[in-house]
Amino acid sequence: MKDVLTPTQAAQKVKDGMAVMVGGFMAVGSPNRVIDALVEEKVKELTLIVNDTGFPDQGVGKMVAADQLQKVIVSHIGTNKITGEKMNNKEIEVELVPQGTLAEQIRAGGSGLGGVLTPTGVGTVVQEGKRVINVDGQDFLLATPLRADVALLKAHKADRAGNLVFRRAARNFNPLMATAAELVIVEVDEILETGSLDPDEVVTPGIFVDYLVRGEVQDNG
Amino acid sequence: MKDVLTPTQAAQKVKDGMAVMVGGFMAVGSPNRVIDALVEEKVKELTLIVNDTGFPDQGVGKMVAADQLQKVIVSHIGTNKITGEKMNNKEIEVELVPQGTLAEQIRAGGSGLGGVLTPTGVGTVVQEGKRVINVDGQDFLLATPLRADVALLKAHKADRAGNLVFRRAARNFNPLMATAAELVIVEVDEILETGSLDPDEVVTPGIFVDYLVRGEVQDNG
Amino acid sequence: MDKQEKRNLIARRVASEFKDGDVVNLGIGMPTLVANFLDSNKQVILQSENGFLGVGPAPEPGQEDPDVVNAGGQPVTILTGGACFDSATSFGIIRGGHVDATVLGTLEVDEEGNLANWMVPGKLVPGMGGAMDLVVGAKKVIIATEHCTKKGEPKILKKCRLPLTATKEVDLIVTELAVIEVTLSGLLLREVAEHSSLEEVQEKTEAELIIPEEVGVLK
Amino acid sequence: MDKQEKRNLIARRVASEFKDGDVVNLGIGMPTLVANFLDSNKQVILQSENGFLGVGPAPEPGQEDPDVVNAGGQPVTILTGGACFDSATSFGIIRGGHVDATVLGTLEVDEEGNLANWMVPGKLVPGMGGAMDLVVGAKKVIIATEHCTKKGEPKILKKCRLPLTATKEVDLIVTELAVIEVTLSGLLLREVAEHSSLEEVQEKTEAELIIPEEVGVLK
Repeated sequence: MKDVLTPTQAAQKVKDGMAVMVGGFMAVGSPNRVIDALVEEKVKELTLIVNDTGFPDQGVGKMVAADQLQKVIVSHIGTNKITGEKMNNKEIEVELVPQGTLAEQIRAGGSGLGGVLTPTGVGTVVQEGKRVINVDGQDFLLATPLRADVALLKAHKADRAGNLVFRRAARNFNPLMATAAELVIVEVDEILETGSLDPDEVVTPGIFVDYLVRGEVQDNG
Repeated sequence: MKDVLTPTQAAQKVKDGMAVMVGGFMAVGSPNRVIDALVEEKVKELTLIVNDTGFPDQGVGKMVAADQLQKVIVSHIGTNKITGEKMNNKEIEVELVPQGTLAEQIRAGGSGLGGVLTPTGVGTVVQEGKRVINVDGQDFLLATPLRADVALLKAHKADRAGNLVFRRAARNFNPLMATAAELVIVEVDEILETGSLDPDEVVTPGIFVDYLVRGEVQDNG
Repeated sequence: MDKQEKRNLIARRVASEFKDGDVVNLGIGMPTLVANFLDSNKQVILQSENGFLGVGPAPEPGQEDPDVVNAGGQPVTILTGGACFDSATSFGIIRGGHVDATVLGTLEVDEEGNLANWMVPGKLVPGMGGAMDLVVGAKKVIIATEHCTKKGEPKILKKCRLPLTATKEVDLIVTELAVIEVTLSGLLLREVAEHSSLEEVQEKTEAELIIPEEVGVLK
Repeated sequence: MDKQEKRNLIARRVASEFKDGDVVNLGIGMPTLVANFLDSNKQVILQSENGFLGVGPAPEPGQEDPDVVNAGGQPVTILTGGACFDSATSFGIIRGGHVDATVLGTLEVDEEGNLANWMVPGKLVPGMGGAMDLVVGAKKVIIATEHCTKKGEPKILKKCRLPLTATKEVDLIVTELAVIEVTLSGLLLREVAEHSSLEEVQEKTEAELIIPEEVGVLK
């Protein structure tokens, strides 16, 4: 039985200076209510690990605009001009990572691997500062594990045991991040009784989840 | 629309000397009809990549007994004494790999990684012949990718587009192996019309699958 | 030929490259247009790197599903037989060579098959998103681009000057003027648009083109 | 004390180590017995490395599901709230530190916390299966074993002689005679069985035991 938090209670688990993973791809599959609460709580100096910085008024973009971030580890910032401006003004440090490498780094962090070797980025600026490891004549970059203090995720449904299922393209980084943070908080559209999900349909087992938050669909009344 | 083969037609795709991955864990989730046909076809000198060698009369154990294997890459042979005997008689080369490493090697082979770094086996005989890579003060073994010419798998249901779902503990290595072989043949309990599976419930997308074979459940009449 | 006609010409020609059963990833922008020209007699399966296979056309207005968007964030549909997955699986599909072709726009491409399409230092730094993985992982990399920049300068260079997306990965370049194959000996001119000429194509291309005996017509 | 009583004693004591909410993987053989002694007031979630969480008791005869077996191949059930996954995910859970405790039998264990339980060269080479990953990945490694071999020789050694499963990973050793904690300074005797004595335990243990002021009673 996982405890259900309000968005504010969830946001209060995030402390200044923490490393935070947030699910979502261009704000699809982002925990929007928790993000709104985080902005209200004015938590700051966060290191954000996220696919992209969304839009100035959507998803984690709101946290960029509210000056809550010290650093972003991210594959794309092109849809949020504010990120680029703050990067140029040295208000935010931006570490750009190829999307597939970012996914593997998070998966490695969650699954106890010391890293993975990827061909992506060889011969580009991405290679700078990375270890190059040659396997059978081919060069690969060593992508090291990423972990966070908190993961803030979005799922479609959860049961009371914390088992999660996702919907369409809203799955993206959410199941990966669920494995790679000390504390995992999941905003969900619907909370079901345990036993409502068949074990075969569960995407993220409940053991990865610490708290649930009700999303907009259930809680707009 | 994937073609549906008979077990014999499927077995005939496997040629002497090929590297073959076979799904299953102690014969649960093994493609039993295809294995029976392979034994009948007397295909030989195969390199088998599999979690375990099953039992003498179940799963890939039948291939061991029928002298079809030159080499086995495997995590466990304890339930099939014949494998151990043939290993001691130098009739089969046995490469023992920790189960989690085997899973990652197959996943790496299927996902274009040059390898993964695992802490498993450091300081044991598994380390012999492996590259040790130190990351942030900790030693890891480099596990390199595994691929095969053919993967022979078992799923619960497939649609005509080849999308697969698995059942309970019969999932095991099957989804991983589906990504890591040139030719992927899947024995299934049930073949459904395309559209019968929700995109969110598909475990292995149809693009990984080349052929389907009807399993025992449907075809025992 | 106005801008839209150019783009349609390019997209139509790119679409003709695919075989029945191909898995294709279309980049953001002009490459997305390619979907409009797919041969209905061939089954081409589109992959969207944000996490699904079986990308279908845009939904009717009012039918948009907020969870079903392509990698550019535009509402799309998922065709019957599609499948959804997480980002690690998505890039496993891409990096693992399970995508037969990717179509991308570019800022620069050169005679070695290098391309640069993800940043202009000091100006534009959107990030590479999935582009670096797609270019390294897809079996065939097709560049769909206008032949020159807005200022009329060549985009097809002897050597890329901008930071690279990947080295030696481009296979084919399709523009409104020509179809050019990247070979080990250099850029091989395959087709010239019927409204253009060998001379115009070479003039607007910085790299020297190899001209075979037979050059097809791009139309 | 017959063999079954010894095994039950060990299993009961191991079961008392778990906290509410713990995720536990029980090895094949005696460790599987631990499931019979779990405190019903605590929720302990059992993981089976062949691919699921929520291992339940053996089914009624005739109710076996061929697809629901534990890692030893025995028919079990999946409890409400369970979840199934592939082998990479299963070992991601294990290697990633998401298993709070694993319970394994052993051939040898030593004062540095090394263990050897997967092969006897020239005799028994079953393979390591999931054991090496479990021992490296689980937060707590509990060895559940009879104190001596069938021949009456110590299994708890100064230094393992058989090929290792992993180095310095064992946290706790539970036998029918004693509970021993592996510390940086050596093996710390925590409990002695009420039917045994300090002297018997030390005599049957090759490694020297550290005896604290208070030693508990194993019963």
